[in-house]
Amino acid sequence: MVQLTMAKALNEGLRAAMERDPKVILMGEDIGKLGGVFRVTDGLQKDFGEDRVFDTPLAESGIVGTAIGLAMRGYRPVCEIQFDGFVFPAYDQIVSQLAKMHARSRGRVKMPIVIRIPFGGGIGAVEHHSESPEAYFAHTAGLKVMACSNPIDAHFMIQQAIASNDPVIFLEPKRRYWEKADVDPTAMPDPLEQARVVRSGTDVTLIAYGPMVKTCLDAAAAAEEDGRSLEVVDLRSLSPLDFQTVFESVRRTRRAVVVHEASSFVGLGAEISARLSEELYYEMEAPVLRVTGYDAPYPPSRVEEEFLPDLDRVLHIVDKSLEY
Amino acid sequence: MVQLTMAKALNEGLRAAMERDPKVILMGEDIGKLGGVFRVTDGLQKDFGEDRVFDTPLAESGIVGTAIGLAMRGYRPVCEIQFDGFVFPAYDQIVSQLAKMHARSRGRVKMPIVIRIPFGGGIGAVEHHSESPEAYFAHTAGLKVMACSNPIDAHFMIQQAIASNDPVIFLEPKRRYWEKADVDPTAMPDPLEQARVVRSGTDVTLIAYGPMVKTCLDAAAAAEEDGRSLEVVDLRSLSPLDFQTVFESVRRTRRAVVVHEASSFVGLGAEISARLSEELYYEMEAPVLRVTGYDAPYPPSRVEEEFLPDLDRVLHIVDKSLEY
Amino acid sequence: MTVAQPAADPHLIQLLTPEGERLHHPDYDVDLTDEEYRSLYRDLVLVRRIDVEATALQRQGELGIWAALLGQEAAQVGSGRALRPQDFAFPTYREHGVAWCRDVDPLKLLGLFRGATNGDWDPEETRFALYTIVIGSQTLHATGYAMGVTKDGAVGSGDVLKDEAVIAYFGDGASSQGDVNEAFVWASVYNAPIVFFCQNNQWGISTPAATQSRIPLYKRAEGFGFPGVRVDGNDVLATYAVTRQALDSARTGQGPTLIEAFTYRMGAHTTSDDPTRYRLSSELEAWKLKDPLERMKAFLFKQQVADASFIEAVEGEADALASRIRKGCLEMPDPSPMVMFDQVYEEMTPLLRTQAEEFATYHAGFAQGGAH
Amino acid sequence: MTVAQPAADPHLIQLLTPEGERLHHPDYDVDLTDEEYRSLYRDLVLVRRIDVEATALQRQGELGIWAALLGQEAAQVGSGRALRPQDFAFPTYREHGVAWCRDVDPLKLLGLFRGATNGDWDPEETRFALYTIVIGSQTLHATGYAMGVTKDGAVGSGDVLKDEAVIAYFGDGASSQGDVNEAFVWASVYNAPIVFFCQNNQWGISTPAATQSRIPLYKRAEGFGFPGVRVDGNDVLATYAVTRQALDSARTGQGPTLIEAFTYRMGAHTTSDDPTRYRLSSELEAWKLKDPLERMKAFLFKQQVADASFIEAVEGEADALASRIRKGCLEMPDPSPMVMFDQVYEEMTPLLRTQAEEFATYHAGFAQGGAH
Ligand SMILES: Cc1ncc(C[n+]2csc(CCOP(=O)(O)OP(=O)(O)O)c2C)c(N)n1
Ligand SMILES: Cc1ncc(C[n+]2csc(CCOP(=O)(O)OP(=O)(O)O)c2C)c(N)n1
Ligand SMILES: [Mg+2]
Ligand SMILES: [Mg+2]
Repeated sequence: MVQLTMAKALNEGLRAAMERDPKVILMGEDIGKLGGVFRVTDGLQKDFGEDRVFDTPLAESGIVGTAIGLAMRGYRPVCEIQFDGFVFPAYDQIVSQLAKMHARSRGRVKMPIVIRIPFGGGIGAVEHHSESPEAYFAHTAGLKVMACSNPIDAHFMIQQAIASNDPVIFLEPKRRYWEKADVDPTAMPDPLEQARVVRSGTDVTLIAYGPMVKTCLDAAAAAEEDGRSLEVVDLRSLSPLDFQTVFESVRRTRRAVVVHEASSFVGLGAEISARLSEELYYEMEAPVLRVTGYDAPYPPSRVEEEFLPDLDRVLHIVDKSLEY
Repeated sequence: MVQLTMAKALNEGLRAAMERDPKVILMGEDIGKLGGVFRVTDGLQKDFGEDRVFDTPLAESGIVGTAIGLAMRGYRPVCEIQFDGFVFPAYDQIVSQLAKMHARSRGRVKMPIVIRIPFGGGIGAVEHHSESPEAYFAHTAGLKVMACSNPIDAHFMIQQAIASNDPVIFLEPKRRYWEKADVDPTAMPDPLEQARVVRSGTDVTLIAYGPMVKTCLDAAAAAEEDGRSLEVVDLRSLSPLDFQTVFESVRRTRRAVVVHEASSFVGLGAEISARLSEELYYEMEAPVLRVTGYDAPYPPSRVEEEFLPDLDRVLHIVDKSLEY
Repeated sequence: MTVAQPAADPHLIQLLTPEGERLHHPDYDVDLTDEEYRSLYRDLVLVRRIDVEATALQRQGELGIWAALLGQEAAQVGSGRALRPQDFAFPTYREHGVAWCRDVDPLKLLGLFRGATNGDWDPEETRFALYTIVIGSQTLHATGYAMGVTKDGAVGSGDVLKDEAVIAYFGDGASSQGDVNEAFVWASVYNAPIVFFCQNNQWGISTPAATQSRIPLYKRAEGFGFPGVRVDGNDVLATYAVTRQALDSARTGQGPTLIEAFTYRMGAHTTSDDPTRYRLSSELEAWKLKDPLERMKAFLFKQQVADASFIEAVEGEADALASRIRKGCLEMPDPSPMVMFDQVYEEMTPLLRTQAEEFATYHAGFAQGGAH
Repeated sequence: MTVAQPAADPHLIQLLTPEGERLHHPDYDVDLTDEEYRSLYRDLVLVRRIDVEATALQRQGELGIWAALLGQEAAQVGSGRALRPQDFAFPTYREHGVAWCRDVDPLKLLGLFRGATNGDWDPEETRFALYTIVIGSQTLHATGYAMGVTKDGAVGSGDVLKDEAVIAYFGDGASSQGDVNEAFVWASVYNAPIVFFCQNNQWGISTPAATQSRIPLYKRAEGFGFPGVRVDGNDVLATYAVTRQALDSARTGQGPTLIEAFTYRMGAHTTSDDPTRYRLSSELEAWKLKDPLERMKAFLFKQQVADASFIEAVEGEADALASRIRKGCLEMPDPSPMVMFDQVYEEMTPLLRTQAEEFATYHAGFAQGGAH
């Protein structure tokens, strides 16, 4: 049991995956000597060599495109995209090539590729450094989309993502990189594609992932003082989405609020809302409500705190849910 | 009043826009002498010259990226993307540059750019020629997303899109290019961002856009024979989405089914469902149901008819809605 | 716009004139047995016949579309035969001649254009990737694959029968795509064992090559620090020689080469296209004089490597092939709709399982007359 | 990896040695008045001071981040001053020296890095586009703008005071992006009046230029059929001369040029970066000997164009500028949160209006103590 930041927990997870399988390689911008701008790959080039951990030219389509070729050759590339806002030059390779390869080849060509993306806001960054692109990937059949919310999950989920033969978009909540937890690397992790109830409650279910899980846990703690009991579900896997766990929770609480940083319009929250009303129509006592970033480009960082859902906004919407 | 195919109605709309404003220019692959693979720009290079209608090198990021520069210079570029599946190399320019320019420049830099995309399936094409990418754009703040469903709308909406100072993703249902209607070019069109009830009914509201409007109208006609009265709303504008019109309709029918070719997971249908339950929670008698393409890559064309929503599937889900 | 004439270009590598005269080149040559010369000719003929038959089947409604290779047989057979068995090829959607050289059953190509499959050959087994339709994207896959070859140490051992090389096909139009240029960056920086094989067939649908580059395309490589050569793509011998050398250069660790095969798309872009809208028939007529099959036939006759009976035998083979294709196409079963669901992921997700089950139930309902 | 030494490169255009000796070059020269020489020096000093002050403000928590131009002053001032008033520049995020030449208030740059705005200057008025962070994307915007210049007939009239040119800035790292290479395709095919100005500062964060290209970057242009030149980017006179000539070539209708300004990023990539992790201090020491300010100062003294009192006066100006910047930064108001909503579209959409109203109500609730 060691106390690790999320960044370090990912680093250790990558290390374990590389030790386990010599075909695992890391590629991306500035991941070698620098160890990545968030130091997630710190020390790995030193220990595994430039053949297995290498800096690429500055072009994201090139990163993902060559990773596809490397996967065809039997490698298991883990690509780092430096920031969320820089994944879009690779969008064609991801959506039209990576996502479809398994289906179009009738399963003959596997794409065991992980694309790691530090995502989300809240770190005072300039433009294009605080995006939440998950809906773009979740809507794409053939991709799996994961988001870790704490060091323990980060450590195991990255290893599970690497072990998966399907392509995984692996979203890391960059503003949580420095949060710490005790990680037992010998523990048995939950299945990668399973959501988890991270706090039990009876009145309303908060559904979140990545950076907003902590926000929801904080909100639930604050609500408790006001005598309201909130359950929190950490989705972990955004696609496929573990609706069973969500349904079970909402069956109990009969109310749900989805929280994410991404814009609301055609976001993950919409899907969860739609599915909940399709499945639990007679069981819910309120519509699913959403607390999200606004339907606007991410603003200059001096106002980002107003853009992002926070504890107060979550509780405000919880109140609304309880009014039904 | 002339009878025009949708392709020709668009062509006449482009012509009218070009006559009205000398800053309107058309650019894209094979739009000049060839007139585009669907002939939508047929004859326009001949009549307006190579300076205003020009073939570009084969690179979509280049098309949209240079269009942005041309717009900064005062032009109003209309870009043709040859098929839906080829817009993704331009995704970064669209999502990170085009969509954000107005906001980031505090309105100083206008982006009066239209990106025309023939979209959707049903024409027996090979891979990447039958995609429905609307959710990717609708989720992006700063873009407007339009889909025409008939020659009359096509004719006017393309002109309105060109007249707009906001960037517009203009989706043309390629399998409807050859459907005909009487177009009166002197008529007064509805506002661009307004949805329209295209068939009145009392039992269930079908909500659709682009290629699926006709499918829904056919379904409504068939349902009538069975004594069910379906209302059909043609959204026309997917973003911004005219929820007023949708709400009014569903307030009357109390039931809604959304139909689109795109996959369901985090698609437009999810958003419409979520908003309807947020707004009309006490007024609906059934959950919003969805009839969509499956959550799989578009299949080989010999099975596309099974993939796409059709009249029977729509009615099947209408039945389900009525069971609540 | 006028298209440059290959013969006039001193940089064009040619080993066979349009009239079938054998030329010699200081840097490139081939020394093939008579049997090999005949075999190349046979390939050209059979490949053209596949193409003609597929075009006819499309006209009869059996295929949704067909992208003809007419005119590009030499570029494809020359480069395809230059591959050693261990090499890996990444095609566009027009490399039927290369597919032939990789022993991909032509019916698999037809299956794709018929809409029954997305290709359905085994890329690993045939060492021939699936066709790629999004222009240029496969050049990055090829480069990554080649980087993997280097990582595996399958390069530069000195054993050309073991060391591997990769070839990436693309067109003149594709040269403008960001991906292709990124592939050039990657390949040169990592010194990857790859040959970029650009078939400049003068047109990208209706767009002339001059809209993609104002200088000859083979020169693009210079800007990235690796060699580029222009070969007469209608000359199967020159194409073979140049490609073989470039592949061997790659496999021996000397890095990438760009080959521009200067050729001509004699047919329409695809069966959906109408080239009369954008090019003059005189251009086609001029290129007909450089037909890749005719010149090889002339060479065989001139060198007395083959006689009329050989030509006839090959025609007979072609006829048999054509009828096998026709029959196979007409008999090709439609796929089960369940293919939509079953290979999206390694294991079906719950959502897809539900959709597949609902689909099955719904259609079972139809079968029982339960439909509307 | 060792970085090539500029002095050793015969292709490097230099008009001023690191020691301040004036060189002459057959193709490029400048003939400036003493006043103009002094003015260039003044720019270098002021621009560096802006940079130093901003770096200090970031250290004190007043800016979220700062991307220093330290070491690149000559490349930026030389090219920025070469622009004619009608020209249009497309920067990256590091062109503070060019911004200075375009009369963009340095406080606007600070506002961006503080997170108060996304730049907030008027691109049209300053003829300086907003900073671009997604690497390379602005090169296509610049190319499109230049195509528009051609369409407007504002090229090749023979009047250099009227005809327009465009300059696109980017880095060595950016040269690998598809967009940049597509911009080269477009610019050459349309013969656009544009100068591609690549500051090769040897590093893209921690990645050396050799990971982007195995040959000198200026040669990239050859592959696209337009000229490329390498200039000593620490030499303000050479940069000025080469850029002026390339811009005038563009404005007279001779199409694009690629300039590689060979320079060095003397500081960290940004204030978030730690270059000790990836480069040797000896490299920095070697480049310090080529400092762009020192060599210009040496030249001024050698030529007796300026004396100590001028230097002192410039320092005084720099001090005043620095305190104006500091004061302006500390006093800079935070934006109203309503900026999130009001310019997403030309007119606010119903959805945004609802969100803005809810936001306002919600915060009004807080103000009245209505929060949890
Ligand atoms: C990214 C992308 N954009 C557009 C298309 C549509 N398209 C198909 S083939 C083609 C022309 C290709 O020209 P070239 O690369 O010269 O190959 P050729 O067809 O001549 O063999 C175009 C524009 C596409 N398939 N992919
Ligand atoms: C598309 C994209 N990918 C990655 C980044 C992150 N990033 C910011 S600066 C930089 C290096 C840029 O190097 P170069 O082009 O040489 O410019 P320099 O910073 O040296 O001025 C990187 C990788 C980005 N901004 N955009
Ligand atoms: Mg071509
Ligand atoms: Mg650099």
